[in-house]
Amino acid sequence: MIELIISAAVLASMYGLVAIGISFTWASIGMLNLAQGFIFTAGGYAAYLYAQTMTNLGITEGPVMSIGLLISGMAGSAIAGLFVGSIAFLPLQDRANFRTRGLIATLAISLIGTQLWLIFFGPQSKPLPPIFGTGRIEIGSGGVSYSQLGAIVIATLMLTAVIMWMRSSRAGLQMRAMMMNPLGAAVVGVSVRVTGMRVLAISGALTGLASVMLAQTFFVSPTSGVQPLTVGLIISLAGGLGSIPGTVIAAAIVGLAEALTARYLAQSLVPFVLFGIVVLILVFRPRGLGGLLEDVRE
Amino acid sequence: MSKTSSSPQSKHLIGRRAWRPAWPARPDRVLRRRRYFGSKRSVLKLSGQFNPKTLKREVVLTDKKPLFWLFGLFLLVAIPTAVGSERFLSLFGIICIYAAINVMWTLIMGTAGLQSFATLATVGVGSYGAAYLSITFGLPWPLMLLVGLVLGIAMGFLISLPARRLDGLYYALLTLGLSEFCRNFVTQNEALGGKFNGALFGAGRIVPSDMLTTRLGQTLAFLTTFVALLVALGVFRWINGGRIGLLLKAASTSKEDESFASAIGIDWQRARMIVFMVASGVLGALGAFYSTYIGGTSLQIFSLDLLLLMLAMIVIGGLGRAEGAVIGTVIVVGITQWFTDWGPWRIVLAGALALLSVLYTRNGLFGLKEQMREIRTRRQALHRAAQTTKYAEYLPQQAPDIHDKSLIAGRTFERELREKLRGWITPEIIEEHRRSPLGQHSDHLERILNYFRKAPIPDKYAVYTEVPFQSYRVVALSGLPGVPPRIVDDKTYGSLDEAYHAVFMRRINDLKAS
Amino acid sequence: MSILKLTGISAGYGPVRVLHDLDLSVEPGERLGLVGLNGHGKTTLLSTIVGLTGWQDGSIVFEGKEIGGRRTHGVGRKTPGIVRSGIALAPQGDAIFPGLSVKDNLDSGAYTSASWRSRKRRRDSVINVFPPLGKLLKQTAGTLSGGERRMVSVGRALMSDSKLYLVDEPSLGLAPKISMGLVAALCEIDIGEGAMIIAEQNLPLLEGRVDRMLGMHAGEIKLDVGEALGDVPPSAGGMH
Amino acid sequence: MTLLSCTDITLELGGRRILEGVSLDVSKAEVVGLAGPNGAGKTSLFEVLSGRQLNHGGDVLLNGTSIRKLPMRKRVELGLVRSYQRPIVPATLTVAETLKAARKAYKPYPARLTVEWAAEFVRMRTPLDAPTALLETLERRKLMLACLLLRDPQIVLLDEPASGLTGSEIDEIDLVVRKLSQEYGVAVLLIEHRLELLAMVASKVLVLDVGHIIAEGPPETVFTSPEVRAAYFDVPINADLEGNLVIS
Repeated sequence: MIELIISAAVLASMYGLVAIGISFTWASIGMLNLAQGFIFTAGGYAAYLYAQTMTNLGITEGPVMSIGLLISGMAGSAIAGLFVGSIAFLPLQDRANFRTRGLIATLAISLIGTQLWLIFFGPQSKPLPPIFGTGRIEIGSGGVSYSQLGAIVIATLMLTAVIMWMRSSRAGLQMRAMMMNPLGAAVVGVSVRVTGMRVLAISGALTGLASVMLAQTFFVSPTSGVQPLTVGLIISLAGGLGSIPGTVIAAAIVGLAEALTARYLAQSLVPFVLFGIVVLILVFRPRGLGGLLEDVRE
Repeated sequence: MSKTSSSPQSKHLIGRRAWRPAWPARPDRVLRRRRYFGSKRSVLKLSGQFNPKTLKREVVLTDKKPLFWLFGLFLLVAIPTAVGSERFLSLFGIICIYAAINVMWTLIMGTAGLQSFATLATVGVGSYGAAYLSITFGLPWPLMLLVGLVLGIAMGFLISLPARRLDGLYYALLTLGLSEFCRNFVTQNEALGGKFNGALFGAGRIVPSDMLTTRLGQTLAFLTTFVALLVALGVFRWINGGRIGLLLKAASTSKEDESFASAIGIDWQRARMIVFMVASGVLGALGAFYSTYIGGTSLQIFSLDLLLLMLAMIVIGGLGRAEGAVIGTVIVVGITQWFTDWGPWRIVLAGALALLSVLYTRNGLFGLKEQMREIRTRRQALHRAAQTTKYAEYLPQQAPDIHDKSLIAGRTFERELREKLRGWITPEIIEEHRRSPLGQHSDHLERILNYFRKAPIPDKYAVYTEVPFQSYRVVALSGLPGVPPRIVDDKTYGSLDEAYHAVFMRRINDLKAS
Repeated sequence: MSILKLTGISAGYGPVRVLHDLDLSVEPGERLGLVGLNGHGKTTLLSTIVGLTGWQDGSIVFEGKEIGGRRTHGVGRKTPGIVRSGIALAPQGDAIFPGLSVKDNLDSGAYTSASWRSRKRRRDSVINVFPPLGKLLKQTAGTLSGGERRMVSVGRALMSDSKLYLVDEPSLGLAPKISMGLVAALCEIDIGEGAMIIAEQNLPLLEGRVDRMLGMHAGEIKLDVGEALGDVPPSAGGMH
Repeated sequence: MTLLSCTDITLELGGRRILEGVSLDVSKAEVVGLAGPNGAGKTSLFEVLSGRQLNHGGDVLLNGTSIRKLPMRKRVELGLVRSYQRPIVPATLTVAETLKAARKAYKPYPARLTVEWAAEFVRMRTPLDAPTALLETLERRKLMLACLLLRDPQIVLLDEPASGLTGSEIDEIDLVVRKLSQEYGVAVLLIEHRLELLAMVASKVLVLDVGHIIAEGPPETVFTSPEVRAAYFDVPINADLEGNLVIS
């Protein structure tokens, strides 16, 4: 039972990180970032390169390795986010039909990106060294491994920090303002371009964090971004694009559903269950669980 | 004014001024027109115009598209048939099938305005359904096509259900997941070839498989794909150019358009659904056709990469246009199927092309012409704005569009005249007019008055006698029959001369302001 | 030296040219009324100053710094920079943030770090000007009535330490009673060495309250206000 | 004879009461004015009457039968049409195509000559091949009116038809409204801020404030009633020479 909850929580926190990135990007700059899968893999490969370099220098574990892995993954994804932004956001931002164009541009980037990883890193999966060690804490009948615990704790900390920062700081207020009314934001001195790039970097960093931690179990491969992207999309849809509480709840539901299905039915049924859940939610709430923002934006 | 009641408000009341019908002798109307047999659509769009220089009527071909289409389709069928190598024929066969699918997708995304990514899912369902039935029950190919059509319509119905409730983007993402869902379904299902990684073999073919080794058979197979493309284009033209297409064009670009459409009674949601179902039916049939073409089907049809590539095709050609879908397909399929030895780089190239067209063109290749024209007009406009006075009465941006240059000349003359007259307005002239509004005047004043006299009637000032010899007021004529002049201010004048002078002063003010 | 100097300004949207070669200068400490009928370019003039028009040409010198120039695309791209240099705009309609609370809406107006630090004091002084906002601080701005929204929008512009305040149609769509109050409050604010431009269609609202009135007619500045209004009483709209 | 009537309309949006107990009757060939400060619920009442907003309390009757549940386009087919406050026209069509779309919106299609009649009726002065997106406000409104009128409606709801227009342009719209009611017997329900326009054309005026009707009757009595002045026109009223009302 505990193992079930733990694995649900791990999945929920990982997917939640990706989904919040997607949701956040959509809400503030109106661009649906379908290159999030590419950004995800970029973080994984950055961490892999870091691990390679460190191993060559003779360091295979310890805090330098762990923290370095996390930071390099986040940095890699943030840079990839900025890259996506400079291609798909900056040139298109004040053009007609930005939403559709942005969607297509990010799709094209993800198409190209996958092939580029294939060219440079080959089709094999790359493992990462463990970040949190290999130990395990026994609780009652079940137990929780360090990596699971670490993933949950770090994801929660990061999310809380980002949300707190959004709530209280001036930059956060500016981002929220831009979500509501881009013209009004421009009038109060918020630069859409600067803030947009900032948002892309932050959501990239969150995705990179998820990437490094998921790579502990699933490794890094050119197509490893597809699954998180799909699930992230499903969660941000079900949660209502742009709503942080909605996304968190949806992440919890989806994580639980995936863990339950994988345990009691079959791993292969997971996509069906997830798809069913999102269809159900959207049938009853066409704007997702917390999606009031769409109304507000228009 | 209901239709049934014999209401007295019918349009043909006695005493109502008859509205004027347009006479056929207008130069911009073309009298003779060839039409497609059995329809009201004309073959070539001709238009008449009046040439102000030669004073002659000219008939010009306004729309050269049908000619380009004819030429392009001829090339598409002639090149592979003439070359006749197997690789060429199969390449063009694939191009035709993909182009047909893309044309239908364009119908959904462009005409219906539904951002649906479930195209390949529909094709796949048609393909798998037809192939499965053909393998299991030995269905002949015409029945396979029928099955595909039915499955496609059913699929279209199912997918269109959430479209009524969901917002554009949510709908797009939901349908994006659908082909992934279908792929999973097929891999889980043993009957559908889950064991062979989703591949089905041995479905019925249009061209018997023993003929396919000969050049004739290969050419025939290619020709069937070409016919499929023609059918798709025909459906596209039938819907997009017809009533439904027009209604949807009035409704589908924005929320405001939707409000307008419902205000004039257009049931755009129903129209959208009809288009969606028709397109889905054709897509299903195309799927079944694909099965008959390759004699089976495979999982590749549901892959996300293929969907992205097809999106790239549409984007490169230009969203919402049939010609864009076809040309985009030729380019992308040409790259990815012909240069197979480039490995992943050809996908990168296709993606880069799509990215470039999103970044730098307004609407793909076929939007380029319009875009170039706009850039040119803007440059011309800026150039003309520099030489200010010549086009002064028109916005410099308008000037290139005005066909009759004599209008520009006339307006320019008017402006120069006004400038000259404005220079003549002095206190002495005004004083002269105040002393004697009527009678002999100095030359300058007379010319100014002449200019005022020939002013157009709407908003022209006039004197209104309230009480003869006692009170007069200044009014402005409306210029419309039935609309009384409006009183300009609340001043009354004791004598006619004073009123004349007041009118003169108003006109002087207007002249100064213009 | 004048605080704002426009020379040869033309601006418009797409093929439409709204402003024709106009000149204007605003002196420090001045409250300027800009009067004209709908569609004659008042809003466009204010938008031009902060760079929100489709295209524009001509020089805009604000406190000795050039912020205008020729621009044919990138609507609003320069706006944040211009706004930060000390021009506050309360735009026509309600460009408020409907999902944020009134407090956050006001705070968002304090966009320089100095004004952000003193935002509490500034908020209080805005509430002094518009007392009804005091009770509404926690409420979501989207649920406010038209008049309250306008107060938030104007109040937000007052939160910054700007040199030049641009207020666009404070009376638009408001009942006369409310717009009177709003304009009266605007005209009592201490602007010190700064300046304020109020664009307004309703002439009597501004009469006697502002230092100088200019008329706008067909995209040009007219000194004679009556002429700009086409000699028609402002609210009569020509119906006699 | 009552053509359109609504009884006891209540409407709540997002927890706010927009309309409360609004009732009104419009007879054939009558021009009824609807005035009131912004946010009083005038446009919301139109949304209810035209069927864009179906979640409301109360009943709407057209010719004595309830149309409460009918969506907008069904009401259009019954002869109840409306215009919008913003001068909206399709973004991608030309004038001729817009008129054609209106003609072919549903069966039976009116004759093509009807379109020319409607365009003539509203005095459209635009070339038929001009893109609608480039039209000016007056022409946009006229195009919308032409599209509405070519189906011979029984009642037209006009939402601030004069907003964004200037003197002589308002005259034109005013003329169309008069001709509609006086010559063709079409009932008109008119939202208007400018009271002098209402005073000129309307036979009855209703004043809304915060979702309630606070006054109803002929314009002269309504505009001078102290209640209305207290709630809405808290500014001096002076009558000009013709006895028309000018708020200054």
